[in-house]
Amino acid sequence: MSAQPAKNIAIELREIRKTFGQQEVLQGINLKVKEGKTTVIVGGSGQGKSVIIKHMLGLIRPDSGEIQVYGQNILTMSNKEKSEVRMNFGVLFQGGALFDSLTVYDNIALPLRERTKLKEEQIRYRVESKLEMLDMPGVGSKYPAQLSGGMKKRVGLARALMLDPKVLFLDEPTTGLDVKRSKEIYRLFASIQAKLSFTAVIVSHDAPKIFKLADYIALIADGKIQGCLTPEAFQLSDNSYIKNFVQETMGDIYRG
Amino acid sequence: MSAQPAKNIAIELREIRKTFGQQEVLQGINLKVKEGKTTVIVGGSGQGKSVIIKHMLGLIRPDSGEIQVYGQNILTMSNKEKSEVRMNFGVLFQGGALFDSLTVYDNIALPLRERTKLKEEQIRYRVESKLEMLDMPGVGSKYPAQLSGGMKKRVGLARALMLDPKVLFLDEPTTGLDVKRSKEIYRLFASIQAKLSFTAVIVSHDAPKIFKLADYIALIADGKIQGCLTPEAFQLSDNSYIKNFVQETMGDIYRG
Amino acid sequence: MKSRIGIETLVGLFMIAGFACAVYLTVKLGDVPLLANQTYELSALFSSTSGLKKGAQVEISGVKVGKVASIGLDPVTYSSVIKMAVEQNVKIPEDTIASIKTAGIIGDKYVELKPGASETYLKSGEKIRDTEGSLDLEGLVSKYIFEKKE
Amino acid sequence: MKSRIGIETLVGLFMIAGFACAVYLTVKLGDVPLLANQTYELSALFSSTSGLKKGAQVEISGVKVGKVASIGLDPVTYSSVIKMAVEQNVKIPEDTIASIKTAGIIGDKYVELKPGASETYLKSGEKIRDTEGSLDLEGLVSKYIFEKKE
Amino acid sequence: MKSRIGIETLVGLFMIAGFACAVYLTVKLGDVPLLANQTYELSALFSSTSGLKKGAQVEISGVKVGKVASIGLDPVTYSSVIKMAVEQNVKIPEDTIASIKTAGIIGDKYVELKPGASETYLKSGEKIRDTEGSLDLEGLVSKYIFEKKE
Amino acid sequence: MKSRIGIETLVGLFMIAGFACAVYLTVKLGDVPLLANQTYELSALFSSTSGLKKGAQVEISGVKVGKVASIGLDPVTYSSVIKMAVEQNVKIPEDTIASIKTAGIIGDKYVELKPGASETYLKSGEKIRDTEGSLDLEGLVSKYIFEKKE
Amino acid sequence: MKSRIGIETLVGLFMIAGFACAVYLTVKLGDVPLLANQTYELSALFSSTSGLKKGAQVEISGVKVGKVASIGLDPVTYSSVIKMAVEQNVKIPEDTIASIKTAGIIGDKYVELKPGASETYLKSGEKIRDTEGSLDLEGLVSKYIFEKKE
Amino acid sequence: MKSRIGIETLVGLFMIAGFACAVYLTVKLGDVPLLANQTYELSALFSSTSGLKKGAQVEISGVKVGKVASIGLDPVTYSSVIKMAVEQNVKIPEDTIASIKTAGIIGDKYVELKPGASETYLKSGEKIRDTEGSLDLEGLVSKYIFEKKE
Amino acid sequence: MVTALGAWTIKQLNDLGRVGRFLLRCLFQIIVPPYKLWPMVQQIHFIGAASVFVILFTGTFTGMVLGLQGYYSLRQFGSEGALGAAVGLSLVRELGPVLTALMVTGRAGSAICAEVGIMRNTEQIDALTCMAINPYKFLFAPKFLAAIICFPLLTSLFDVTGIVGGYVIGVKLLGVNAGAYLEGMYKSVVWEDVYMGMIKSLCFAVIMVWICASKGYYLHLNKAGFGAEGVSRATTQAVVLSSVSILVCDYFITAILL
Amino acid sequence: MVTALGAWTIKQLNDLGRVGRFLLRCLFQIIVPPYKLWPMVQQIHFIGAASVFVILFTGTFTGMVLGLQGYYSLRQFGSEGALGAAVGLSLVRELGPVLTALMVTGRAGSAICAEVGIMRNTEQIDALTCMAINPYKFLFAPKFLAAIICFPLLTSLFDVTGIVGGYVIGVKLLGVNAGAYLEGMYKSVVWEDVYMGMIKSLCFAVIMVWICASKGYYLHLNKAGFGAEGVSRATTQAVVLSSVSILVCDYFITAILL
Ligand SMILES: Nc1ncnc2c1ncn2[C@@H]1O[C@H](COP(=O)(O)OP(=O)(O)OP(=O)(O)O)[C@@H](O)[C@H]1O
Ligand SMILES: Nc1ncnc2c1ncn2[C@@H]1O[C@H](COP(=O)(O)OP(=O)(O)OP(=O)(O)O)[C@@H](O)[C@H]1O
Ligand SMILES: [Mg+2]
Ligand SMILES: [Mg+2]
Repeated sequence: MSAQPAKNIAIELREIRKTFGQQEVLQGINLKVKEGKTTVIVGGSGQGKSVIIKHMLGLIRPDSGEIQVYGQNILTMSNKEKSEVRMNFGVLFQGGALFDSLTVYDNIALPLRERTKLKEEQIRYRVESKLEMLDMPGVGSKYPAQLSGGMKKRVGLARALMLDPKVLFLDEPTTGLDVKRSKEIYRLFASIQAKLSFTAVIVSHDAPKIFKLADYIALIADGKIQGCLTPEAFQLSDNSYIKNFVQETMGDIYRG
Repeated sequence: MSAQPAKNIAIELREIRKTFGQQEVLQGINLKVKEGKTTVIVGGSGQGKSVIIKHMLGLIRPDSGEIQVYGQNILTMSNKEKSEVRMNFGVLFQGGALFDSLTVYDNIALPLRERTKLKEEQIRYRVESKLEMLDMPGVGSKYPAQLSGGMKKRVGLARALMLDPKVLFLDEPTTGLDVKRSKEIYRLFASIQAKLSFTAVIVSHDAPKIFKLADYIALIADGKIQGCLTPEAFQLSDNSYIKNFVQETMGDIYRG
Repeated sequence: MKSRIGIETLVGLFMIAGFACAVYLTVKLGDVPLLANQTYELSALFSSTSGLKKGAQVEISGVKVGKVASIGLDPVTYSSVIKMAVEQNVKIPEDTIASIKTAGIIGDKYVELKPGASETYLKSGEKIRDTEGSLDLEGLVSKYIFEKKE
Repeated sequence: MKSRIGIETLVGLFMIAGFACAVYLTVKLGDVPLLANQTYELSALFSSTSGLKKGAQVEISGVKVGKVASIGLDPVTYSSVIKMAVEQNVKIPEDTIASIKTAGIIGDKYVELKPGASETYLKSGEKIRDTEGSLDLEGLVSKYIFEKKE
Repeated sequence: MKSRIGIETLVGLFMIAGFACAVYLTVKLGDVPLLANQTYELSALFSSTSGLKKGAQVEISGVKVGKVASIGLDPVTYSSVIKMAVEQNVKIPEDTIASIKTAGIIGDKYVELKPGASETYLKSGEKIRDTEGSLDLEGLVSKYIFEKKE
Repeated sequence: MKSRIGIETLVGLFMIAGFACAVYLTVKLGDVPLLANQTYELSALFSSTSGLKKGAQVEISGVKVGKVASIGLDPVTYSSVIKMAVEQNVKIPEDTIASIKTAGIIGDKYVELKPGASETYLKSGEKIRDTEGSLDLEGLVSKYIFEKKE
Repeated sequence: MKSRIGIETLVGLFMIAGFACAVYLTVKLGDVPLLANQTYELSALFSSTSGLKKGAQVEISGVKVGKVASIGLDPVTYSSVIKMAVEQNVKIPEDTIASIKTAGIIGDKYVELKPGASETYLKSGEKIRDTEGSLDLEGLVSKYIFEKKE
Repeated sequence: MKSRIGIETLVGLFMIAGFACAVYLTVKLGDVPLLANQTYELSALFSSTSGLKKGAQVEISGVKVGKVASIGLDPVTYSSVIKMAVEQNVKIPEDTIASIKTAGIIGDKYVELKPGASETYLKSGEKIRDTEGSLDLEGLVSKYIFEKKE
Repeated sequence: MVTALGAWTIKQLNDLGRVGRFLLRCLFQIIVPPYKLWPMVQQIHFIGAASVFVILFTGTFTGMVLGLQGYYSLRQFGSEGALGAAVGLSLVRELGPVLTALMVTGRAGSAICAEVGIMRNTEQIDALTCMAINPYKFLFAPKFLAAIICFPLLTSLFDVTGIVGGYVIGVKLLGVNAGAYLEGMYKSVVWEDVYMGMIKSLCFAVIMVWICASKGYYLHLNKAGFGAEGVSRATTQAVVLSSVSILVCDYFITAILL
Repeated sequence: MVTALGAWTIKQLNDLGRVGRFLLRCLFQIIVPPYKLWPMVQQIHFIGAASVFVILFTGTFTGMVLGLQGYYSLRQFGSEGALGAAVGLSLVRELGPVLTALMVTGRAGSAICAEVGIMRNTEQIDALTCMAINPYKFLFAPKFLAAIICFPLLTSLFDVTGIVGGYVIGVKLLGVNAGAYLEGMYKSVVWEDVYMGMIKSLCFAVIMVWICASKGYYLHLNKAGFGAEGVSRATTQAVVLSSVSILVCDYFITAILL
């Protein structure tokens, strides 16, 4: 729990608890996401990373605790206020969440069509430049079901970036991609971040590689954030969970 | 295309061609799987690895070419003969292919129930020992939908191993598992292989780690097997595809 | 998936077919006249219109020439007043006789007009003077039997 | 999934209430007059109302002026007592004759009122004195045939 | 879950109370005969009950007062024995005449009771002595025609 | 998911309920006698059984006592031979008269037995001697009218 | 796909041939009138065609020989004019009598032609002179009863 | 997905053939006798067969012995010619009378044969000479009433 | 025990209320601008145009069965002439709206439920929310509008093909008088019958979309199961519930309007 | 062009033949041992027992609607007494088997198709084949048997509840003579009607399982689409095709047996 007071705080979770059925997934999460920085959340499968992101988006109500987005409590907001806050968000869901009854083009154009009053040519230009940027020219007329897994991730990313959001949430952007493709995604992310300097929350399993991208790394284990540190500090941390994690992901395959 | 004549050949593909719609996926595959050895097939996503395995299993008919399993041509067999050949197979599908209307226990017990005349207690003993072995005691009563992805893989593995098959086909046994779990799977595989010395065909993306397990590695690219070599020979091969593959998977993240 | 134009064509065709059917149902089966003003109204006073329903046919020689537009009770004479909408192109002489008849034995009641020889024709809103109310079959039969007994 | 009482509960209650009302209306009142008080009640004693049903029409000259509200048995005279709800705007003279008739040959029974000439009108709750019960056609026919034989 | 016990308990109690009320209302006020004994049985011997069905109505002056509970054959006289369940509150004098009638021309058969003047009433299980069986219309007609011929 | 025993209970209940309904349909509606041997057979020769169908009722005084088992043509006399299955517990005297009747005006034909006074009863397989065929109403009517004309 | 062109072409040809045959058979041998002109038209004036509907049958001796094509009102005589489409191969003598009849008692009305002895046959468009309109049963019955009373 | 002609094609052809047969049987033959040749054909000339339909029953004493195979018009006498398919095992004497009757009052028409005493039996294709056409009830009634009036 | 009953009651009420609010919100979103035509046209294509084939088929066969059975029943009373009236009345009043609604529910209703359920399952609905797009307006308003437009049209198609089917069987095959069939039908079917049929089909349209869409939309609150199985079960439930509701509603409308 | 037509014809024939062979294989696997009871019991539970509620509901309401409409129609002829006969005949002959089959198709048929389709999609059928287990025996034989057992029972339930529904409306609410209702029904419904209803329900059982299972089984040969969408489309097609086939079959059985 980095104690630096500097920089503005974009999102803050305070003592969030959440139980699904019998299983207490979040047991008091405290996490501050700093503005303009990239925070990476890591942790074992099924530990609650995606659940944390959904809390930040206001899609799940916590059992207890407080969530503040730019200082406003998202839990007490009306639907309309929430809607306004979300105008600033760009989200890549773990499963892609593409609209499978729409073509790739319509998927990416959707936020523009529904939220802006741009003309159809302007939309076309913007969508096509995004597809170009993500190395997928000409797939606009395909349906999500006709894409490979990696292409789906990239379309989701394009949609998330469409309205130049102030806060970007990416849930496992590179899982299921081959090594070459995931490298490309990371490079793209770094370049856009440099240009727009948005706030980013990223969830990833791709542990050693993602460290290069992160400003802060948070490990979730046993329903708690075990630490939110800079990559360097993270690798040297004393916390036994973090120590284990670092060793597992960077160690050898066969112990014996 | 290793030219060693020694050892018996379990499965042989000769000039297999297969077209789906417009896309010619296999453009003349030649591959020999040696008895008692582990052959690993690697290659980019969507190159046709799973399709090769399905050809070996006789689930897909090639457009042209020949498939021999223990010297018999599987394409000209009657349904009954095919059924007999398959008695020796154990298969882990890429998607798991668990029967989601059956419990985990029934899933694993199914081959025993339908193919042997064992009593219910014997079946129970065998199934539970397998679950124990794969570190999943007590999940027998759950349904596949209630399992995490890794557990599904492991249940599929248990089912494949149930009847002590002579030939084992594993399609991406560790994809989607975290680093720790995939290590465990590899260790388990090595120990069973040592005990039963079956023939194995494994498809995997987990490129550097899987090399330790393999007797032969085959790279598929552009619809052809670019080489089927021992791990050492593979890493040193001159073939440009293989060279690229080795460099990509073992190289650095950021080139620039 | 079909193209946008294909879908629009299909939807258009569907809507046209559906509407055609709906219009058929409404006009043919539902007797809703889409073109108004082709009828004029006559009225008539009957001693009884028992069984006659609004919308019943008005016939001359068995040919339909209009229908019953309304049935009301004259509050003074307690007789039944009906208004008929008769087709414009059928002229009704003023000495026409209107009677309530039954179609077949168990059929519906209808109004039969027996045109007279007069050359003066009734105008819209005028009244037919000679009328015969519905036959009280039951009454007749019982009367017939009782009289016989005496 | 906690049971919280809020808007949704209210909406739920409202829906149940609405549905209950629909069911009640359908089952109980069938032909409920949404605006009450437009009828007044007359009663009449018949020797027989065989075939008459609650809700049957009350007609004058074939025009509907009300309906049968209830049918009961007089425990002393064993005759049938019916109550009719007659429309407010129809005045029934006190010397009116009520008879049970059949619509057509196989139709429903209804009550026909034949208003007399009296200028005194019946008030709500009063009784029509002159009545004719339903015709026993079967009886008549058999009587007719037997008498012939003699 | 949480301390909403108050509300939930209240709602639960309310439901139980409501349910109890509904049952009470249904049984007491509605015509639901959870408690039997509201009818008593009379029997009658007919020469013919052709066309009469179990469950047919028993009427006095056209008002339903019970129904036919069973129809059987007297093994000795070969006449038809019917048992009627008559409503408790209707008293049937001992000189009542029971006859089998037809509702309308093609309707169902029913039993009509014509109460006599006697002040002695039939008790449950007793027999109505004066009866008239169903009319054999066909027979009558053929007889009528044949006799004419002679 | 329910447990094995739960499923079996449900399936069992379902099968029982379904079978009960099927049996009801078959026995009550389909008239299939599940318990045989309760009837004995009588035959009769009619001049005409026009309109009578296999399975038609056999009645005494309007009470069903059996049904028509078969209808055939006597190849020599060209008269109609019917076999009736009569209930065991109903004894038919040998001087019984069998006639074909119509239920109501438009109803089905049935066989009516009018038992005589004889104390000798018919045994299974025996023949009823006195019979009356179906009435040819049409013929009668036309005859009636023609004779009148003369 | 592949060089199976042989078989596929054959099957295609076969299908086309079969389809052609089917169409030929349907048109030529079936009664599908793709080619009209198989009927000719006769007209007739009736005093009343009450109950007759467009499309009703035209029969000779009970055999269908055509149908009613249209029913209209003669604006001068107020009589009903019907046009009949009669089958080409049935010749109608000029002294034929056309009458409106009822099938059975409650059946539909139809036109019956009673051919005369003339050897001159009516040509398309000609008129049948002798006609009998529909019978007014109700009128007859009431007349019958009234006359009796006198 | 290549078009291969194999077992599946055969099975497909077989299914289509089966379906076509089912349709053909249903539409064309309806009541097809699966075993032919059990009937022989008789013909008869009637003055009127109004109401008789193809397939109507042919009865002796009310027992079905065949059916009407075809109804046609004799182009010269304008009388109706019917062909009957009579069961092989029923012999029809040559002096048999054929008449068109109505089942009940509103039922279907059928052909009744009244066998004579002759020992010469009709052979297939022969003609029944004595016939009585359908009764024109309506005509009779109107005649009856008119004659009365005179 | 009492508490449990109370909790259960409140839960049921909440479920019902949620679904009720769902309908209100959808209807509200139909009314407020902006109106978009294209999504509605697509839905009309899906619900209406794509159902035409089934409707024509079922209509024809229903009419044929009605004709066949009606003929044999009416023959007993000697009034084959009333066949047109019988076929016309049963189709227009009862079978037309009900069978159309049932068929479309089976075809389009299940697809709507599955589609919305899959959208819920694959977080597409969450994605919509996060993009600040109103799902009621975006997803459901066009469906409601399309259903309201399509059902009466499909019902009309069904009625007409049914009448034709009955005509083919009755008049062409069984020899009923053509005039009696058509004129009898025209005479006995009155505007009230057509009107009742239309009212019914409108109600059924709302019921169908309402139940199918809300079952899909509230998939995550349903304990039916997860993933594909959950969707398939919700779909089954939705189809069953819609069909039952359609029949219940049919009964009440018939009882009230008759 | 001619070639294309030929190819198309052969393809259609093949599709049909494949489906025909599917049925033959399933029926063959029903006959050959070993017989296993438990899978069949499970399927009876799924197809039959789980459908009881819908059937009771639809049955009751169908009966009520029939009672209501029959009453108003029959009253015109003054023969309310024939209500029982009318309700009984329509239910036993026509509506019972058909509506039961349609409801069960909507409920269980769609689920069968989706289940088999998902098994095909997630390679579960391939897995079965690779384990040398006959899918016809393992998957389909129990379904066929269960359907053949369940349909007549469900139809009986439907008929009986429908009759009760008609009784409640006709006798209790509208005052039809109870004796006339029941006795009239007993008299006019004969064994042939019950028999015809049962024959129908057996045919419908086979049709339903056949079409729904084969649509799922041959999902991969169908160009309907991939993944969830393919399954949902195949399900829709299966339900539509079954419903239509049921109606067609109903027509032919009625025409042949009447
Ligand atoms: N809607 C829900 N209902 C019940 N349990 C849930 C729900 N959502 C999440 N869970 C449970 O919460 C836990 C955390 O889920 P979450 O998706 O956050 O894991 P994760 O850390 O994102 O894992 P992964 O790396 O696989 O994405 C899991 O055990 C899951 O079973
Ligand atoms: N049934 C099918 N129909 C059409 N195309 C198919 C089919 N099966 C596979 N393909 C195509 O064949 C190609 C090879 O697929 P395959 O599943 O063998 O890839 P893979 O090498 O196993 O990839 P991955 O690493 O993602 O498993 C893909 O492009 C896929 O689109
Ligand atoms: Mg996650
Ligand atoms: Mg693969």
